[in-house]
Amino acid sequence: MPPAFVELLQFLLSGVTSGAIYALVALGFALIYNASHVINFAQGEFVMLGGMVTWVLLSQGIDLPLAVLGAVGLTMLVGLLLEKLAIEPVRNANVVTLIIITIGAAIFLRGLTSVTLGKDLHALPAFSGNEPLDLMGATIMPQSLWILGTTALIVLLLHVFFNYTLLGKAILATSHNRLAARLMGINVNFVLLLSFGLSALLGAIAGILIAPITATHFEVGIMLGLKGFAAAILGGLGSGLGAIVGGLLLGIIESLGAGYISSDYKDAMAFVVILGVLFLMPSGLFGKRGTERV
Amino acid sequence: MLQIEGLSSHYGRIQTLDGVDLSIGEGELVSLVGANGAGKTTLLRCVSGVQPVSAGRILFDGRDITRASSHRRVKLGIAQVPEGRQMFGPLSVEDNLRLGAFRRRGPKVADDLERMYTRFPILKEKRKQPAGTLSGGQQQMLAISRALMSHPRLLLLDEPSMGLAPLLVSEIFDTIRLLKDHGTTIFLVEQNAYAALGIATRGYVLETGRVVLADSGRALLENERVKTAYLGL
Amino acid sequence: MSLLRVENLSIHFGGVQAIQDLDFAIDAGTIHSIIGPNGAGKTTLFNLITGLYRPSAGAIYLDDVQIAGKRPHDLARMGLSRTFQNLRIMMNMTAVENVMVGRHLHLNTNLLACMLRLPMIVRGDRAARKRCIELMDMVGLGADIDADAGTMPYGALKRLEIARALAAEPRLLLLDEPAAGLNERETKEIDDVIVAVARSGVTVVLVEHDMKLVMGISDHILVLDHGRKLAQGTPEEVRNNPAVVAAYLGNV
Amino acid sequence: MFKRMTKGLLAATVAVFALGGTAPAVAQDDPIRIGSFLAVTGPASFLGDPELKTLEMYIARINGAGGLVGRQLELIHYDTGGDANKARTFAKRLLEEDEVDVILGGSTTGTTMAVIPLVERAEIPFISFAGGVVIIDPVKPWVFKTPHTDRMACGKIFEDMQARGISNVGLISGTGGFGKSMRAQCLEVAPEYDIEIVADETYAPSDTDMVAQLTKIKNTEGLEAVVNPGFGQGPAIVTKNFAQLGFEVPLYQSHGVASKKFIELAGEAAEGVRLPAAALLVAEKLPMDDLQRPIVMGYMTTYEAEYGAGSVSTFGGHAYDGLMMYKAAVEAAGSADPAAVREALEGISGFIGTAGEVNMSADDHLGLDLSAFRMLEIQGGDWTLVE
Amino acid sequence: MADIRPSGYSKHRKKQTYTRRLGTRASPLQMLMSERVGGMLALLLVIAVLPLVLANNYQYDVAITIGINAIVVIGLNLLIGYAGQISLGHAGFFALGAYASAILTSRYGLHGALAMPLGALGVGLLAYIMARPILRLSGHYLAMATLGVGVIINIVISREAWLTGGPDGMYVPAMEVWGVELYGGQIWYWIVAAFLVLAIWISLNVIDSPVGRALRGLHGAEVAAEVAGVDTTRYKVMVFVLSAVMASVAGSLAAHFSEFVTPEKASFFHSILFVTMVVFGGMASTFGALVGAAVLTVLPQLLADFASYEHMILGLIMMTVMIFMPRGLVPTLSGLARRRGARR
Repeated sequence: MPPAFVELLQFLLSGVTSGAIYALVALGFALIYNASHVINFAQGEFVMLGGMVTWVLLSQGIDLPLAVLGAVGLTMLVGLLLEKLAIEPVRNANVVTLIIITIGAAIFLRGLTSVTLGKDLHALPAFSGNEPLDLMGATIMPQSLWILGTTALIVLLLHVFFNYTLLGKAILATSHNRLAARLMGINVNFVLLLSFGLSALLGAIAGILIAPITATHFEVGIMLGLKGFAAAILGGLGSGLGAIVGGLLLGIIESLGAGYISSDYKDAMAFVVILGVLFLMPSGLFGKRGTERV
Repeated sequence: MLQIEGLSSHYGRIQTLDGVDLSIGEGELVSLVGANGAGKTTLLRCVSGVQPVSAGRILFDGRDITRASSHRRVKLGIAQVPEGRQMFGPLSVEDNLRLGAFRRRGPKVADDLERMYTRFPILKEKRKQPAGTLSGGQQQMLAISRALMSHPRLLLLDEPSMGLAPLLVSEIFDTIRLLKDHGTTIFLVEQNAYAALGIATRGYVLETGRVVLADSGRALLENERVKTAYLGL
Repeated sequence: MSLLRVENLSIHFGGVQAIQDLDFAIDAGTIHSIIGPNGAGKTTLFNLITGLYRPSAGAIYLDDVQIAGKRPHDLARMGLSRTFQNLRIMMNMTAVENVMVGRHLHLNTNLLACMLRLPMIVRGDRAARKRCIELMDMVGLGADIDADAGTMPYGALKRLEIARALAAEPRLLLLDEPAAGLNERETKEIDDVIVAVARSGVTVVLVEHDMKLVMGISDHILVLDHGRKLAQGTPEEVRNNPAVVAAYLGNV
Repeated sequence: MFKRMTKGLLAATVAVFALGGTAPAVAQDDPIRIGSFLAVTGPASFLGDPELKTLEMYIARINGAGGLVGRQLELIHYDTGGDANKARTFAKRLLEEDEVDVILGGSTTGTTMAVIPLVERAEIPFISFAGGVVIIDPVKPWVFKTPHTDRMACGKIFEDMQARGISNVGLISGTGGFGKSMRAQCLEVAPEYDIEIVADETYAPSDTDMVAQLTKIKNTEGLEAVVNPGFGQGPAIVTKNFAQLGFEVPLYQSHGVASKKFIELAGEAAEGVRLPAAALLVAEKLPMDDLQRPIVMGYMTTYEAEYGAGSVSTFGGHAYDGLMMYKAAVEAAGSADPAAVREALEGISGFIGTAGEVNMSADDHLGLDLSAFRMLEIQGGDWTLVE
Repeated sequence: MADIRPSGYSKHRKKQTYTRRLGTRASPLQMLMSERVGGMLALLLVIAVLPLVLANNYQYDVAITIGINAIVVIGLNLLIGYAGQISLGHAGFFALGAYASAILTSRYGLHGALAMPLGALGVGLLAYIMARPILRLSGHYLAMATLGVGVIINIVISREAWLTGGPDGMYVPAMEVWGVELYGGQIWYWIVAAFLVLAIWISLNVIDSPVGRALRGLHGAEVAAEVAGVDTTRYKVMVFVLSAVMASVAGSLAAHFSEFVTPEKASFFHSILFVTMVVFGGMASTFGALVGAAVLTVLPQLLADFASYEHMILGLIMMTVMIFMPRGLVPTLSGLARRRGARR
């Protein structure tokens, strides 16, 4: 293999791994946005909770699978509470108000975690060891395969859920036409609750998957949340496909940018690309173009 | 079956209904006619529970449902075909129908699906297509079928003829008549006064949020005042 | 010469043909009504004329100047003004301020001057306010001048929109269902306002469902159905046209 | 309208009023006020957290033992979250409102630098716990610091490289204050040790993957070693990515990761990594006759007794050194008078702290030399001394 | 909200509004009740009295920070509250102003009084160039784009250490005017107060002018404003630039006052803090912006003693205020007061 190719492959592999995490977070954004037209800036905190709670449970001597289950469950509970207590009472508030509320929730959750679980960094053990695997000269960690595999599985499950179950379709229906959904007897509040639960689940899983690579900390959610939001916007708000493509694209752009252009501006590159895309396509890559009714 | 007493409702700052009294008996087809903006759609939405009521009561089978949630009312047997069809555009025709039966479970749903397809073969043909790609008339048929999927005891129809070509309009009205003959209680809101009153057992005329006339369908058809309300004659 | 002329106008949204091959002309100084059943394309036509939509085909002439595709604020400068079927009131402002927004084109909008509140701004605003109050008096809102728009009743807001549209001193005024949702007395008041406006020399185009109003004040009526012209003529002609009766009341 | 305005302004006024306290009257039996501002939250919380714990713990012990020159100590602490602007405001508050006798704190170079003009104006001694050499170079009369500088860390690393015959070095540094500053120092001192920097990459503090940067470094011709200045999660990820990519050259970390936490985070990948650090990390492995041994063993056992085994870090040690130096200076001066204490601080010599032997002077407000640094290597999940 | 009255309701108020109808001359009492006159007088009074209670430099510091934040928030309020366009990146403009002052004075030896307008000019230009493509966006897309701009500015500032000092920040030389070094709370208190008064005065002027009505109009009903002849794009750009310039000036003030700047000034969190101040104090309320800035500047100081709970409490306050007073503090309270007054 020519070294240039191996290098490129290595960049792509690393980009796709980060991208998969961004995609999971972005899917969480998309889910909630679809059901409620709320951008949940606390999505990053779900990611943080997933990692932190898993670590706490592990440190209590609980087995990894159980710990993961516990962390996901607790994070979902937080998601449901957030919807019930902070979003449902102000369902029809304007965009700015909702943004402030979810940012307030994020700051609150971060504060709560630092007070209860401490401010230390914590490592989670990799699920299947630390022996790097060779792929045509490039290397990839087993944990990255876990990330890619789980993300693919989740995407598949979501696809099945939304395309082959009545409940999934009810969520889609609610996002397309809330009035008609209510007339069909769909409980819109329940759909909202469900979407928060689901996206908390996605966030928690993302947080657990990435913790063995990056370590977890009460503030890891900030940047991951921001990147996830960026990915969701890049793909076009509310589009599941857009979230996945946006996430992967973001990861790859960062990795290639750091590799070929400048590592100093790795973080900035993603935002530059997003601005460019928005200037050309004001509703993202796969977003719905709305025409205002007069 | 449905009893509305002194119903008032506001849409934003507009009072759209002002003390409406109205009743519908089991097996009846009641038409509500009136000019655009008279409050017909608001009235139907109040019955379905998607529009808040500011005063008055709605009784269904003698039970007060004024404050019941919309999904509870669907479960009780009230279904609505909303104005403008309100398709789940990107979802397939079949998904739209299945969502109509959201409050029901079990194998019977599949039978109902078949029944709808027999009634409207065109829907079967296009079952996999997104509902948004259907023509206006097809969407109207889908909207009616979707509402029927919940096995309603009371079917609310809001402007089913709106924006449709004359040929399709008569087809829709044939369907409505058929439904009535099968024993479904129907509350029909229409601009097309002649057609609506022609098939109705009884009718009401709504003007700026108030019921101004109530009579049998026939009698209203011959009432000059109906014509005045429409054409300003 | 007609003030407004529409030729072969068409627009479609996705697959739906909302307006098809429409031709008509409006003479200056008249009241012209456009009627038709729900979904006939009346509001779409207004949106095309005022530049909110871009036509798929055809042309719109104002004084023989092609205006299709121009931005709404440019059209406003050319003398076009309108109201909306669903109220477009600035609920965050007072009544008179709403009308003063309508006066925008005739005011000094230099940012620096406004920031420093130069005397000419104060003078201009004072004159504008005076004119706007006159207009509000004219539509019967003389008592609501400094009321918050958000607290005014629906009927008053309908009139407020007309005052705002008039504040621009238009040559052509398009009114989209000015009487919708009004009771009989209020409709009568609007009726008087429209006639007064027309008498002051402004050409009025009206979309309206209230036939009493339409038949009473129109010089000319255009009937649309499914985006096409169904009929046109004087109120008498239209009323006796069987196609129109059928479109409205349905076939017996 | 008017009512609304007055109400609003009144609310603002009241809020400001609420801040006002009465100026404290100073009496001889009043406690000595020790002001502190640390990054207890934020990305540098792993510095501020043990620092604060150390201060609280030892101030309580000193008070328990009868205090300092007959007076009790009172700690007034504010959390900066690592934000220099907050640090400045809090420092002002410490100086102007709390009227402290000394300031111990400043977890990061940025927060420390922001405060320096204030303490210089207020003429209150300030002992910083941050690493940047800019803090004490040039010397400012009222500013002292306890940890080794980043310049010394570079020197120590390059010294070790020289000994191993390494000259072509790749640099991957965090873009946070610490990484950025140490990178600059390393670039500056490299020629003194005949070291050439052949690759120079960076990563953001919140970056989750440095494979791209490391791949580029790996493909650099003639690479013989990699140095990673930085702190927090970054170095742990670098270390893991480094192992993943199968580098065949040694990896050097900085004193910024000198805590057990780093080994925990990096796991097996940390094997063989070298870094310069204070003796504290290898307290038990120090020779019995090492002068520092009793000090660092004492601090370690005390800290770990309170916060659990393996919890000790060199960062808490910086705070310990600062507090103990202040104690020594007050005792030497016989009072907490700022000017006298400053004199005493400048005169400290032969003081043994967790960082090493301190010999202050008028033109050296750090007082440490390279010998105080130990080169460590991670083996079997623990620190070992490189002879 | 259901504020419905019969159409003739307003007749009885005829008398009350009559005196103001033609708006020719207002009586002294009415002028005192107005926002521009009464509000400004009250503000000046507070500014004049406040030094009597400020006990030390630290308290001056807090008061000055309130003033600086308030200038940003008043500008941002023109954009968010009045024109209805969100920005999650205004800390970027604030930081650019601060760094422009820092760099121009320390590296190029310019006088601070010159650096500030130069910085503002540069920021204004940048905002002008970006405004058109950005303001075509709406809702969350606009939020994302402005957020992106802020993040990029933040990254550039912290990376280009040769110019900005990097993440550790840089010193700003003290400003000198006629040989006097501007240092200390007292001097800066008056400087910032002057700028604050100017900012409020400009804001009140703009709001109550053809430009301000155009801005409020496009917020209230964009299509209607457009149809009335308002070139909405132009006005959105205009208010975006104006608010960016105000942020830049405030940034310059902050730089000279604190004599130290860090990239933190451009952080996402800082942007959010500004937006929170707008919403907390009350959208479309100039004095609300001032109150929002005051409360949210003082709050962290009050919470400093509960440092570890600070974030929990701040988050909780943000949520509860937005849930229970979605219109913000000042409009909600004044609404309450008015209703109580009316009942009497």
